[in-house]
Amino acid sequence: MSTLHTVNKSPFERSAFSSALNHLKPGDAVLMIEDGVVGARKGSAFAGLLESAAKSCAIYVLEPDLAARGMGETDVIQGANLVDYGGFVDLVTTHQRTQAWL
Amino acid sequence: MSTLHTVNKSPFERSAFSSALNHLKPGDAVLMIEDGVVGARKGSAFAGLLESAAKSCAIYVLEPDLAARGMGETDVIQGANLVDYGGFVDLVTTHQRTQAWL
Amino acid sequence: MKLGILVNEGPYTHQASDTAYQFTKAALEKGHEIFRVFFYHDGVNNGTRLTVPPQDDRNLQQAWSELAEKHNLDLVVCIAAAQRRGILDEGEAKRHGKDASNIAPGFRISGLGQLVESGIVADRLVVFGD
Amino acid sequence: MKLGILVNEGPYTHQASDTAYQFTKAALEKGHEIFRVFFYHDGVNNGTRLTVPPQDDRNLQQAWSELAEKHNLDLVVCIAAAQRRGILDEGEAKRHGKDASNIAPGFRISGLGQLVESGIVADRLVVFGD
Amino acid sequence: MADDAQQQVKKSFMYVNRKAPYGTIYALEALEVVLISAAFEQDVSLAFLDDGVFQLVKGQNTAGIGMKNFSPTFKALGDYEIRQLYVERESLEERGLTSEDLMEITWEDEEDDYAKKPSIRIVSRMELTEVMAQQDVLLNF
Amino acid sequence: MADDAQQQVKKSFMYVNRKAPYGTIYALEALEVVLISAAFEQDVSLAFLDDGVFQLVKGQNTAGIGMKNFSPTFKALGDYEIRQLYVERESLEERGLTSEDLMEITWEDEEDDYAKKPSIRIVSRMELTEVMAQQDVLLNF
Repeated sequence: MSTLHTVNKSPFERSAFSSALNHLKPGDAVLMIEDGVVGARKGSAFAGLLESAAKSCAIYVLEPDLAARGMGETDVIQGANLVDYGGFVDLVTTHQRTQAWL
Repeated sequence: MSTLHTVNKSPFERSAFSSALNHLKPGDAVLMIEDGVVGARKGSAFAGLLESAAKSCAIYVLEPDLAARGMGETDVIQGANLVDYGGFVDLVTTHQRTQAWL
Repeated sequence: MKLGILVNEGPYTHQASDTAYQFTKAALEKGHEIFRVFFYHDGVNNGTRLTVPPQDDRNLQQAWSELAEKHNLDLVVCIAAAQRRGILDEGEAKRHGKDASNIAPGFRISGLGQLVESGIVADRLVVFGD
Repeated sequence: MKLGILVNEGPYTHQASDTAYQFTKAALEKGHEIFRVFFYHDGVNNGTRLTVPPQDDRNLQQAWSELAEKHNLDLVVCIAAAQRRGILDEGEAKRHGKDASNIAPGFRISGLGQLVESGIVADRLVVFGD
Repeated sequence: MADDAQQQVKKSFMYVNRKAPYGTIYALEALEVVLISAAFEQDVSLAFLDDGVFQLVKGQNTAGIGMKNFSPTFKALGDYEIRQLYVERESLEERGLTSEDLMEITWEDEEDDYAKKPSIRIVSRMELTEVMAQQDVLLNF
Repeated sequence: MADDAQQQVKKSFMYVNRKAPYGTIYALEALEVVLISAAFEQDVSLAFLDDGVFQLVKGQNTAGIGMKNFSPTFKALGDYEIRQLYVERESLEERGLTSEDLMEITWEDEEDDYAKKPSIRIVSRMELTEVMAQQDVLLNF
């Protein structure tokens, strides 16, 4: 009965990402897409918050969006899983509902 | 030679407002318009930052936008001055340049 | 599975329409059914046939129209949102005394009820926006 | 004083066009000269004559067109931004083989140089956007 | 098709409002969806968090900005049988707001001699998280 | 008119980039203005702060999202005599970035035997504030 939360905004620019993290339940999943992928970067001022969320929730990053912004697997926090658009579809179908934090 | 900084985003939603405050010089002016006016509300988590900026810079709020959001003079931090669209025009012409923190 | 898609932003300015398109294509490739793609807010601007993107750029309207034709997709533009933003089909143009229409092939204009219906009928509703 | 205005968002979705309009009107009332109003990004969508806003709502395109006529304003829509978003005048429509145009009265389509020129010629450039 | 859908399922829809009114159209166009959804006999609720709480502030006066004041529509939601407006307490507090600053929004309880009952429930972030996790469909605006 | 304008005044223009690339079009369309402005013989500089610093990250590959990679255009700015790209250090640090993560952008100094010189200057927030306060025209994207 868990929820997939999609986040498409940079946590450095908007509050949407933090708000999503504040409304997670253990077992939920977070998928970063579009500008949201910059929040996955390790060593940033936001990384700590995301790493704590990763303890009880699964964290995913849309790889095509990450690559567009010049980043790859080695640039993101530990525990974040890269997926492609097909993986995005699978996350939608395997979770009960999707909440888009626009 | 001072600058008028316009801010049209809520400081609770976007980083633009904080970024504007981080790039002020003493004697500059800040004008809150559109959703930016919610940042003028007293007693908020942001009010302290704005009150410190008010020590060296003039703070203005576009009154028609404030009224639209159900607020008035008594709802905003001390030291904030209300202006109408004509006052907005005067602020533009009496400052050397305008920077819109979009 | 049966999926509903909601696109809330126009083409080019925000990535929402691109991501929704890539998602929809991937879902079809995986054998899922797309119940409907609903365009709301500025999303209605995806449905104008008058765009002329640069030659080295993607043509989002055309991409949606082609995907719709290939997979028999139902692309619905919200009528209220479309009127505010100047997206009209021929009937709407006539009804409002306008001298031109601009809706693109494969898109149809209908009411917000079609979005609510997507939420009811589809197994999942996926939202793309700003 | 001579003022340049830049509008970066379309009508209704963001307040930018409303605020720019109110600002422009107030500046004219104070006797300032408006060198040009330039529409960029989604701002080009202010220049379509096909909008049909609800009867109890303001009509932003019409407000701009009327203000332009009354004060002889130069309303310029960026050509590159307009092509991406489907805003065309008759000449552009013909040139690109499109069967309709949608530019509103009082708006003209031109290049980005007109924005840079605003910055050079006007005493102040005031920007409205998202 | 719409009739079929109505007969088949009753789902819970939550409309999640996170943006201030007037600066963008999302609040108004969200409300338009909410009103339409009432016709489909689903279980409809609204959440107001982050800057969305400003949508419910009383005394909105849009005369000066030339836009329509749509806040009275919230008061009519009860007539559409939409009676569950969740407002997040933490979002209010961060913005220097209290429940006193919000419009009074009520619904008439037919089964209790048409007594007016409040539609707004101030809930904690944790409570709101629980309510959201029980929905079939979540639409964020 | 454009010719008149050029002859009359030489102004300093700063294009202030605060948004990440691709998620919105602002970065790309800002660059289009910058390129046009080069023809007007004004004093042009660019600032990158907040998420704008992501525009300069090297190795951008947009094949997977179906959009055009416009980052190589930044490398061509030197040919348009645009040689002043200010990048805010604090913005880099907050995002876990260093100057090593950015593209190499250079211009050729004719007066120094066409030596390639760096166009990017990493500056502190305070330095950037000073540079912005000296501009005639500031355009934020």
